[in-house]
Amino acid sequence: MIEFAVHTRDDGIGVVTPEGRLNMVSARRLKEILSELVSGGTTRIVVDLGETTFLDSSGLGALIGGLKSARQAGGDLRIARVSPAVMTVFELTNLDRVLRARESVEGAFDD
Amino acid sequence: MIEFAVHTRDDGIGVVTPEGRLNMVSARRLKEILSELVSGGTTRIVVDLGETTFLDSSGLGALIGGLKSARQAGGDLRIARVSPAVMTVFELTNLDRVLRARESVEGAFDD
Amino acid sequence: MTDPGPARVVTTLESRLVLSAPATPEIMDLVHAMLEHLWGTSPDISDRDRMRFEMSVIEILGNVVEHAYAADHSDIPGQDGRRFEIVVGITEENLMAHLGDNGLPTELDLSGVAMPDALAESGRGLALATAALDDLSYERVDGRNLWDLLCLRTAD
Amino acid sequence: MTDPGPARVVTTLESRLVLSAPATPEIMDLVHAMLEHLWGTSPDISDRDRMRFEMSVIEILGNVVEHAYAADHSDIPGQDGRRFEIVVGITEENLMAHLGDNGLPTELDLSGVAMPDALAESGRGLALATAALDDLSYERVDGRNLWDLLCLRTAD
Ligand SMILES: Nc1ncnc2c1ncn2[C@@H]1O[C@H](COP(=O)(O)OP(=O)(O)O)[C@@H](O)[C@H]1O
Ligand SMILES: Nc1ncnc2c1ncn2[C@@H]1O[C@H](COP(=O)(O)OP(=O)(O)O)[C@@H](O)[C@H]1O
Repeated sequence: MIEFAVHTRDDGIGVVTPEGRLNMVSARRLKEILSELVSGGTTRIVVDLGETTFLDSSGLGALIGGLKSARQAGGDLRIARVSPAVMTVFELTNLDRVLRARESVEGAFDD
Repeated sequence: MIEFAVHTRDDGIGVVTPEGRLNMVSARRLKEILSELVSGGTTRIVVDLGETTFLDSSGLGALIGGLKSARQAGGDLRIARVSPAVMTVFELTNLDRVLRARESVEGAFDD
Repeated sequence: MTDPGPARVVTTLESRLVLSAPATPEIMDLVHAMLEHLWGTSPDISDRDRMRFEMSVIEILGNVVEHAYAADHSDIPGQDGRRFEIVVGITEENLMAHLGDNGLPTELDLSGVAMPDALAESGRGLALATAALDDLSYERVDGRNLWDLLCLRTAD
Repeated sequence: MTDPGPARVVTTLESRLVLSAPATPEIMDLVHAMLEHLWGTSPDISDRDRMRFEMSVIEILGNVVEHAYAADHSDIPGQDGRRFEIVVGITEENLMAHLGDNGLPTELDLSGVAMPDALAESGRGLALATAALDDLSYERVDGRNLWDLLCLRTAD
């Protein structure tokens, strides 16, 4: 069971908040949401993982897919508010370097 | 998994809202909540079943227990906002006559 | 004691869900989750059918947890613990469940189950399940209690 | 192919949970619910241990659902459908899972699993599970694929 909260901020940055578990079933929906944002012109995206209780390789794949298409369109994808448990999954795959976790959604594009 | 929202209105009526499933485990907690309300002087109680997705005989037992102690203390217990599925359980036990379902929480003590 | 009920066929259904677990009150939530998965696979089942089936499953399983082990000593180390198995499944016509537990045999007469007084606070479980189900059977086989529950699906 | 792993002992644990069900993507949520019940019975397990175990179980089961039936014909009427069984359990020292499925055998070499490129969008599942687990074993027995997963519990 998962819900996705999606909104675009005044500064044009899209914020996607997966609430629940990012697994095989929900990763497909995340992939769609991210590619719709990018093709709709929102190329700077923050994925707020603060409400994400579980992550697996399909969730990682959806994030990497979104990162690539955002960058191809001249933007970027960043992740924020990653819990220690979810961080474990990024560390095990060495993706903590490609997708560096930011503390807050607000400041995710500050650097 | 269940949560109980409990509050006492300005007119002294207590409103208990079980959010989720009323089964063996959660009925014990409902029983406690109802008897604490009555012993604390709140003898008119509405149980708002609008957020209750499941009910079994232990849930019915907790409601009947609350009804009896409320009446003994000079008050009453009423149920409101019962879904058709939950209503089935009252009908099967003929308790729809002892605990008549009211449409709204606000009007549950109007008659 | 009766013969296996018509719902026993659920144990051979290709789409069945089977859970085997310790018989504790806390396991109820997992059985609810199992039924929720089942409703997801057949979204056309009426709310009323879901409720009478789910309530009956929970009543019968609740009785197993509360009563079937009351006087036994199966928690002595080295003996098999208190476990149950539940099989649930749906066909075009039926909702079916089969429960097995390793508790004590019961002498319950299911045909004599009556609804207690309106103001009784317990004793309504079996009456509720027999009123809600289209068939409920119990038998004792090889040291296990076996319960079979059947709801014929109705239009909403 | 390897021998049964040290986690196989989970199938004899008195407190084990066992689920048998059709191998569909939707069943994942029920396996998550099963693990949630398990965490409720042992609240002292660290978040990190829970995550690496749950993620590995879901990866291995996800592979069964996605890959183990790719080329077979078990959905021909009359043949046994695509089903799996999962057993999970906890001891003072270990988190353990055992998975069995009736899919096709695989020639995977678990010792040769490597993490793909950083920008790859798939192919990370087995690498992630082998990195997260303390033991992962696979064997083919009597027409079934058997997977055994072990996490040694660590302090938080
Ligand atoms: N599985 C069982 N094993 C042994 N006794 C049982 C079982 N189920 C029911 N009973 C007996 O039947 C009685 C009535 O059960 P029930 O109608 O469910 O109400 P309650 O559980 O509230 O007492 C129980 O109190 C118990 O003595
Ligand atoms: N249970 C399985 N049965 C058959 N093939 C498998 C199984 N698990 C994995 N594989 C094969 O190994 C490959 C790598 O799996 P994995 O690392 O989980 O990544 P992904 O599933 O994203 O491809 C799969 O693409 C598949 O070809």
